[in-house]
Amino acid sequence: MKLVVAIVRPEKVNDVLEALYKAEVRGLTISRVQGHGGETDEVQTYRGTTVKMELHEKVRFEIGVSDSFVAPTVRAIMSAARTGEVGDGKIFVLPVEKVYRIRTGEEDTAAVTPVA
Amino acid sequence: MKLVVAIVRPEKVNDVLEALYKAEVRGLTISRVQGHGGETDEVQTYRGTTVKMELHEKVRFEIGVSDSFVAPTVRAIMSAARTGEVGDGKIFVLPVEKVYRIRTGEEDTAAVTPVA
Amino acid sequence: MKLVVAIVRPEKVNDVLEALYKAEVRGLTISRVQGHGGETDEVQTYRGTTVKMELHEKVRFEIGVSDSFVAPTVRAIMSAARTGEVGDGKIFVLPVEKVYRIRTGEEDTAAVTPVA
Amino acid sequence: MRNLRLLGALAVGAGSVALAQDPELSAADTAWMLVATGLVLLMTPALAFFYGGLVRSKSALNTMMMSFVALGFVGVAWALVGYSISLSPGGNDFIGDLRFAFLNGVSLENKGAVAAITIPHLLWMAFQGTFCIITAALVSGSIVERMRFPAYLLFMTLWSVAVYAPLAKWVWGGGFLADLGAWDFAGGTVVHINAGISGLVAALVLGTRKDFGRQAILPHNVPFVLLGAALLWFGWFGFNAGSAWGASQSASIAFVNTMLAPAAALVVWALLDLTRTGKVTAVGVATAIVVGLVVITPAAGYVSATSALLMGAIGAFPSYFAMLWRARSKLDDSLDVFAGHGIGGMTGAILTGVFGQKVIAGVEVGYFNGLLAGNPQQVLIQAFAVLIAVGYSALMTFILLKLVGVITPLRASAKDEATGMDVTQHGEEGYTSGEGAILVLESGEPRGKPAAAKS
Amino acid sequence: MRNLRLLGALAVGAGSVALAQDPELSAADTAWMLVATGLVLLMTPALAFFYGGLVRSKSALNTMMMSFVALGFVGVAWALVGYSISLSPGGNDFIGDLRFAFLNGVSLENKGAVAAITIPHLLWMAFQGTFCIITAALVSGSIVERMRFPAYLLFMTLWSVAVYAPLAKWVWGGGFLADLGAWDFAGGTVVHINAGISGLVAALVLGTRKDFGRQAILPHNVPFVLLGAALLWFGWFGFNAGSAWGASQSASIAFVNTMLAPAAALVVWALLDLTRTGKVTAVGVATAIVVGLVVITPAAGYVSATSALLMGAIGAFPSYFAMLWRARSKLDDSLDVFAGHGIGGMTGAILTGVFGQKVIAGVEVGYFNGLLAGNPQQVLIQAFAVLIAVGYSALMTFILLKLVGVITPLRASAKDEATGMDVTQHGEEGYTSGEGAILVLESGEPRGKPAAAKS
Amino acid sequence: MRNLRLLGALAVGAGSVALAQDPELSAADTAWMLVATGLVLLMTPALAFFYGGLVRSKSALNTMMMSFVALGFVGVAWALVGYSISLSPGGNDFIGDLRFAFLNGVSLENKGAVAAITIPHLLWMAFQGTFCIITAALVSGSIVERMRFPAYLLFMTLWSVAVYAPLAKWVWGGGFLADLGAWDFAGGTVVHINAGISGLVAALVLGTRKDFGRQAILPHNVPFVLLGAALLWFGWFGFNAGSAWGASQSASIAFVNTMLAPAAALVVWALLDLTRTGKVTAVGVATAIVVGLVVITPAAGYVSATSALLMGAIGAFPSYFAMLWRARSKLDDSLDVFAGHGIGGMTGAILTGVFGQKVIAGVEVGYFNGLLAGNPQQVLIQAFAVLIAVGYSALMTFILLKLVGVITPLRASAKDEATGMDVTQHGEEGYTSGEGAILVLESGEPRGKPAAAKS
Ligand SMILES: Nc1ncnc2c1ncn2[C@@H]1O[C@H](COP(=O)(O)OP(=O)(O)O)[C@@H](O)[C@H]1O
Ligand SMILES: Nc1ncnc2c1ncn2[C@@H]1O[C@H](COP(=O)(O)OP(=O)(O)O)[C@@H](O)[C@H]1O
Ligand SMILES: Nc1ncnc2c1ncn2[C@@H]1O[C@H](COP(=O)(O)OP(=O)(O)O)[C@@H](O)[C@H]1O
Repeated sequence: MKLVVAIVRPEKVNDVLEALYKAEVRGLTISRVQGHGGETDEVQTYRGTTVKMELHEKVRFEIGVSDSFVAPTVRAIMSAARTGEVGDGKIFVLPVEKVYRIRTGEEDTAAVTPVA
Repeated sequence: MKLVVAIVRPEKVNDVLEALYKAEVRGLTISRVQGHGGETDEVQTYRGTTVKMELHEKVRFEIGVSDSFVAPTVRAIMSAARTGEVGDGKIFVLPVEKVYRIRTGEEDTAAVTPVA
Repeated sequence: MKLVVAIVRPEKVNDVLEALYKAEVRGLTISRVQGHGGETDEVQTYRGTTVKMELHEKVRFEIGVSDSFVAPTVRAIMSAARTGEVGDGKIFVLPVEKVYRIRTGEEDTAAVTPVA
Repeated sequence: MRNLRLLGALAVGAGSVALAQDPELSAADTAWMLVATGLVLLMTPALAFFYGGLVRSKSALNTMMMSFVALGFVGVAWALVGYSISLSPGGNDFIGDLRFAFLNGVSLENKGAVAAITIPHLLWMAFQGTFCIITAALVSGSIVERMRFPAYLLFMTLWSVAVYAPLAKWVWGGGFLADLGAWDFAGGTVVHINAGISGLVAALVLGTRKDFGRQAILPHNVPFVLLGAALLWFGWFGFNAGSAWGASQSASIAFVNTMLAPAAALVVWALLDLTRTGKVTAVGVATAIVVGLVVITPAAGYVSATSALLMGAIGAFPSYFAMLWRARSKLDDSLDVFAGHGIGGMTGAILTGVFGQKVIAGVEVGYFNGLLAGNPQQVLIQAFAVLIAVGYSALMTFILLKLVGVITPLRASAKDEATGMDVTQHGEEGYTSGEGAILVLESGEPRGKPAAAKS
Repeated sequence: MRNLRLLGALAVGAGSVALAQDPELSAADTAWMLVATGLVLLMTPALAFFYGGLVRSKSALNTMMMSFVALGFVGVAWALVGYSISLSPGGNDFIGDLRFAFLNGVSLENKGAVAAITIPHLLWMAFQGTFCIITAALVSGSIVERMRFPAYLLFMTLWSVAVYAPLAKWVWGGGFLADLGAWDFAGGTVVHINAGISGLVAALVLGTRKDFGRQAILPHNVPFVLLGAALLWFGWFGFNAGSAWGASQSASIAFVNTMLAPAAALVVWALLDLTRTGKVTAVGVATAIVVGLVVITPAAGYVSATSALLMGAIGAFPSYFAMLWRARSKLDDSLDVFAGHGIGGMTGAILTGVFGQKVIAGVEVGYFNGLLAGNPQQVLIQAFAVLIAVGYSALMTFILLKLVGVITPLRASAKDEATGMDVTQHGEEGYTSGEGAILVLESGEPRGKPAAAKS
Repeated sequence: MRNLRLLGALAVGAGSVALAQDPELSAADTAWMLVATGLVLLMTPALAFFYGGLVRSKSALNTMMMSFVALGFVGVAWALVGYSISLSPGGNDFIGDLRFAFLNGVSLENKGAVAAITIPHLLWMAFQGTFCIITAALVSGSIVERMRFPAYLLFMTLWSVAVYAPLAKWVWGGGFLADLGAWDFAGGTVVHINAGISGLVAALVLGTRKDFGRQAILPHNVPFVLLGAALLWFGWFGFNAGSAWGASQSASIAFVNTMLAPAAALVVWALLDLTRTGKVTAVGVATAIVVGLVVITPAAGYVSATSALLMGAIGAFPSYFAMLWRARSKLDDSLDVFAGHGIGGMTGAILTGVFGQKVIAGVEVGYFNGLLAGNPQQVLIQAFAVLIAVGYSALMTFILLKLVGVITPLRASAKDEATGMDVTQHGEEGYTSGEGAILVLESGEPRGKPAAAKS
């Protein structure tokens, strides 16, 4: 079992969701985050105060998958989220020791396979 | 050391907090997330635009625990968060290499044990 | 590769960002979370309803770094985020199996090194 | 003893439409009443924000909608039948006849109304209609976050005709409470006690929210609560000073009292907060403003400015402690309609009997003397009117809810309640990020999703 | 046949500034018109919230700013030249002359205006100006989230002079449509059809947002939409009842109609929603209020209260279904300015010809009889005026946009659009957490960052 | 040379309560002043939103409360003593006597006031009271996010009596500045310079927020800032046009000027923004509206509409650049009360002396001629009044703050400031999710938590 954590642009979320859907990845969790990377800082002004926004809006995907699904998941995200410009984000693959489905108590691969 | 990551229904948060409290788990971090799993999609309409909300509000728990606490933690979450209906969420147990308490610099188990 | 996850006080975020900058850590992702630890609960009152806020606002850093960067990263956070009072937060270091840069497809260390 | 504000009209012969001594149409009075009517109408959206800010974000729209729809459903019902039932000069001491149904015969002259007015009758009808709308909306605060919306729509509309209209007749339409000499300048009994009691009964009939008393339910947007309170205050100038039906000295004293009573209530409430917990709360201040307004409403044109300060200050206490008690009780009158409007309305109605005076600030603009001016009996009359209102409002609300419950279920399912009323009752969310919503096309097939992958 | 509301003035001799039979200055009328002008001015910020709540949070400020800047740019343009072009008694049947340019000769007496008024001419100028401001702001709803702000500024200002002002002349300034006998009480043609058509054309010229039809674009703050609708309604009392230019019976009927028509539209819209999807939506209710207001606008002082109820109810249908259709179409008239104001305005203009009556509620406050009062021809005249407005508005908007496009690009880049218009056009965000923003000091060097580490 | 607006009253004999030539009570004037008073009262909540949107979300309620409580504490203080001190016809050239304390003798007739009025004296008292309330609230913008709330309550209440009331006496109550011939139509000196200087001093006494200049502090809700600006503008029509105390030609010119000056300021500010950074900011537009309003306030009824356009345009510059400078300085006048109201007020006061004219738009509604009308001396008189106001306001604010500081600490602890003023001063949060809040029951034991696990 692995946990795939991906940081992507907010405007790419729908594309990524669609790509994951096609890749038959059904379970995922997302959250709004802010990131800093190589993006050019954007300048804002409030009355006389000028500020550099170092952080950019991003969306974080967290997807628990069985080992065989890691590659397709990464591939789906990679192609759907890419614009080629700085700021496209990162994907991290983390090892997972155990997964449980709260509803049934099922474990590991069974826990992430959708029931028909 | 392990990091227990759990995705639960927002309306179950208070129950889970209480269960964790009883299980003597004192430190935790939560955040609001949105998830997609086997839940039936809900339909919304804005003027003529009909949309399917694929993502449902969830709350994510992140709990660093020493190895012996993993089982009680998982059990507490599992029982408090379960409704038996699709959408109850998942629990992931991740390996952790190192934990630090920022305030003192204490490490690992010492870092997650509350000071009396 | 490691993923450093740190929970810090919101009012320390700018200090931490600065410290990380000095430590030459360029990529990171943050999100707003709520935490419970040893902090004293704060009491709020809405009309007759008195509530104890068990959760405190925190900010979560998530930083993917190559192994050699773990120590400086932890050190930077530790010193910038510390106030010495209960509630300063925790740092978790998680193992990472793989990192990808979405923009280029680069992997691992190459994926987290900023391009000049 | 008759309600003097109607005397000019009624003396000629109750029920007679053409009145010889009708005063002249006044452009100045019309100017003020145009504004006042607009101001009262604004109170209903203001209430939507006051209430909407106090609930959880997953029910914000549902709560706001409970007020907004009153603008439509109750407004139309008022024009079609409500006005005639409440304020036609005909009928008997308990209910008006239908002569003005569908606004038939409601003229642009200042003639034909049950009261002697100096503005077009039609405008007066509209002004009175805004009162009915806000009263119906007030009730909703007791039953937020759990009532099925279609059931609410039906209940609210029927309530405006069956509960509000007769009560308005009794007090303002030359009905039996007016005959008795009960005084209610701008709606302590008709509006606030009525809404407070109906809310209480509705909360009991509907039952508590499933989370109530089990977990903390916090206001999702306190600035909205403050916005609502501010706009309510602003609109209330139309409500109270507009109830003089002209730009008169009576309107002026009502206006000044409407400014001073909430100010005094705010001060007292803040000091109570400070004494009790060391902290002045924003929700408390917003509540104090509304309570001060409620208390002065029945008295606005009948008491002096100093009395208004006193009434605001005194009136803060019962509601303050009622709210403390309610929060610890098992009563889920969710937004304290009873403690705010019911208790506040009763306090105001009684104090009107205490502080009322004929001569105010050197001018005879009042209509009666109260206890302090040597007429202790007035307090009893006021109390009697309160009792009648409480009884009628409670009974009828109960009957109506049972009736509606027979037609369609009142409560949302526990699951819908947990998910949130906005999504389940309205198919919308108050605040969306937009992420993760898939556009559904005409064909029913979500755009941007391959049909293949779907099957 | 002439526009009777101007007859008093024009009969003496169109273009003559000094008019013998000018009525007297009235303090009561002035009181009402001071308020009414303030109310109409408030509609533009109200619109900012109505529109701003409907867009995504990354474009909330941009959308609101499109309305707010009209208060400045269009307001100033009106005072400098717009007023004179629209409403100077001179010029010809198609355009006014420049006698009032820079407010020269616009007096505090009630003299010199194109119409017979009882309030200071200068105040009347201001009242008319608020109409021009809101109309320009209305157009922006069609083109949110994609137009470069400097281009918008230029377009909006030119539009107010080149499109609004002549149309106002034709209908209200004694121009050829007034001569023809077309009636528009408060701006069905001049304001709503005009804005709706211009919006439609602008949406077509600008093209769709890049996400349009590809992903769901949801309102980020529905409570703001409700707030906007409520304040629009409140302000609209000034708009419609203020269009009687005094605290008269005409103002009273206009006021009452402005209260009842949206109420009826709300009821119908809610029932349509309920029938179609089982859920009454909040965005729907807010929209219904606006549509009801649009429909009654041209008729406000010309029809009875019962007709207003009917017009509101009938008027809900075309706009409701137009919006259903639009959402499925390829037309990105983003906030449905065409379906709401264009279609609603046309419905209202035609129905004005149907329901218009001279004697309303027993008083001769109307100016003409419509179809139901035995004058079917009026419907044709109304329809003709609609056609003229549609044609002129469409053509000129197209020309202006092309012209502005030559001077400066109209569309923001796809990247800016994706990032959000607030940040890219205004250098601000609507809602910030404040985290992660580095203060930039005078020296250009961010404070709190070591210069060394920077290089 | 006396303040002519008071002449009718004072000529008879300053201090005499019964005045032979009192004009008649006017219903039309009353109608307008009822509305105007309500409008000015609305400005204080409007300010709460303007200010509240500009701070961080953790201090939103605290900032809003600083305005809201003025409605109570200052309102009551005004009725009890403030009015009498400022505007009793008795006393001397520096301070009124206590004849009107507790509203004693303030009648519903239009008699007894220091000025010749045509509305009930009591209503005039209320109108003047709303000015005192908003002025006190304005000061709070300088010291947001760091002052202990109880200390603020005390300071604000004392300030309204000890700083505002005497200054009002000098300028409007027939005091020595009025004698000198200084003109201030609606409060440039009494309200804006006063608030601006007091804010400046308070910011210096309190010291900077601990994060100030170290990290960026951004507005948490810019739409609230826009909402506040819009409602301020709307209310300001009551403020300025209401300062004519009737529905007169004077009110009309004041109204029109109040519409045009901010429009011109908005245009200039937007163009300055555009030139300097290429982006028109929303916070800038909101600020421009307020600055334009501030600048025209002292001149509203004294200058022509074209002068108002010029004053708005010119007035934008000093405040614009003062804000740029302030943000880079070490002065934490957090919401720029000095740059906006202080500098704007001074600009307005001086320009009043430049543009003032007796005959405006053909009617003699003005009271004096300024520099451009051939009376250069007026500029000096205006400047002198400014100096007096600056001196008095600065000195007294300093003394009061030191005094309050002796009674109770002024500053919140650094820790409380870091946590946020909402939670630490009010025990509330502006926006809550409700998650993680444990209900505390009467017993003090949180419900839903086993007592065992607690120990
Ligand atoms: N080392 C990292 N750890 C965690 N998140 C990162 C890291 N590097 C980048 N990110 C996230 O990815 C986003 C884009 O990163 P950036 O480095 O600008 O992109 P690119 O890979 O195109 O150079 C950042 O805003 C941040 O959210
Ligand atoms: N594979 C996964 N990875 C990450 N989060 C998941 C995954 N599967 C489900 N979730 C989260 O759990 C929630 C409930 O999942 P779902 O599959 O519907 O529940 P159930 O386990 O009851 O079938 C989802 O909304 C999502 O937030
Ligand atoms: N075991 C844990 N797992 C996850 N987050 C934790 C854990 N313990 C503490 N935290 C986070 O750290 C924050 C501060 O923790 P706390 O224990 O109060 O601090 P300290 O380390 O100073 O005693 C908490 O609010 C919570 O967000």
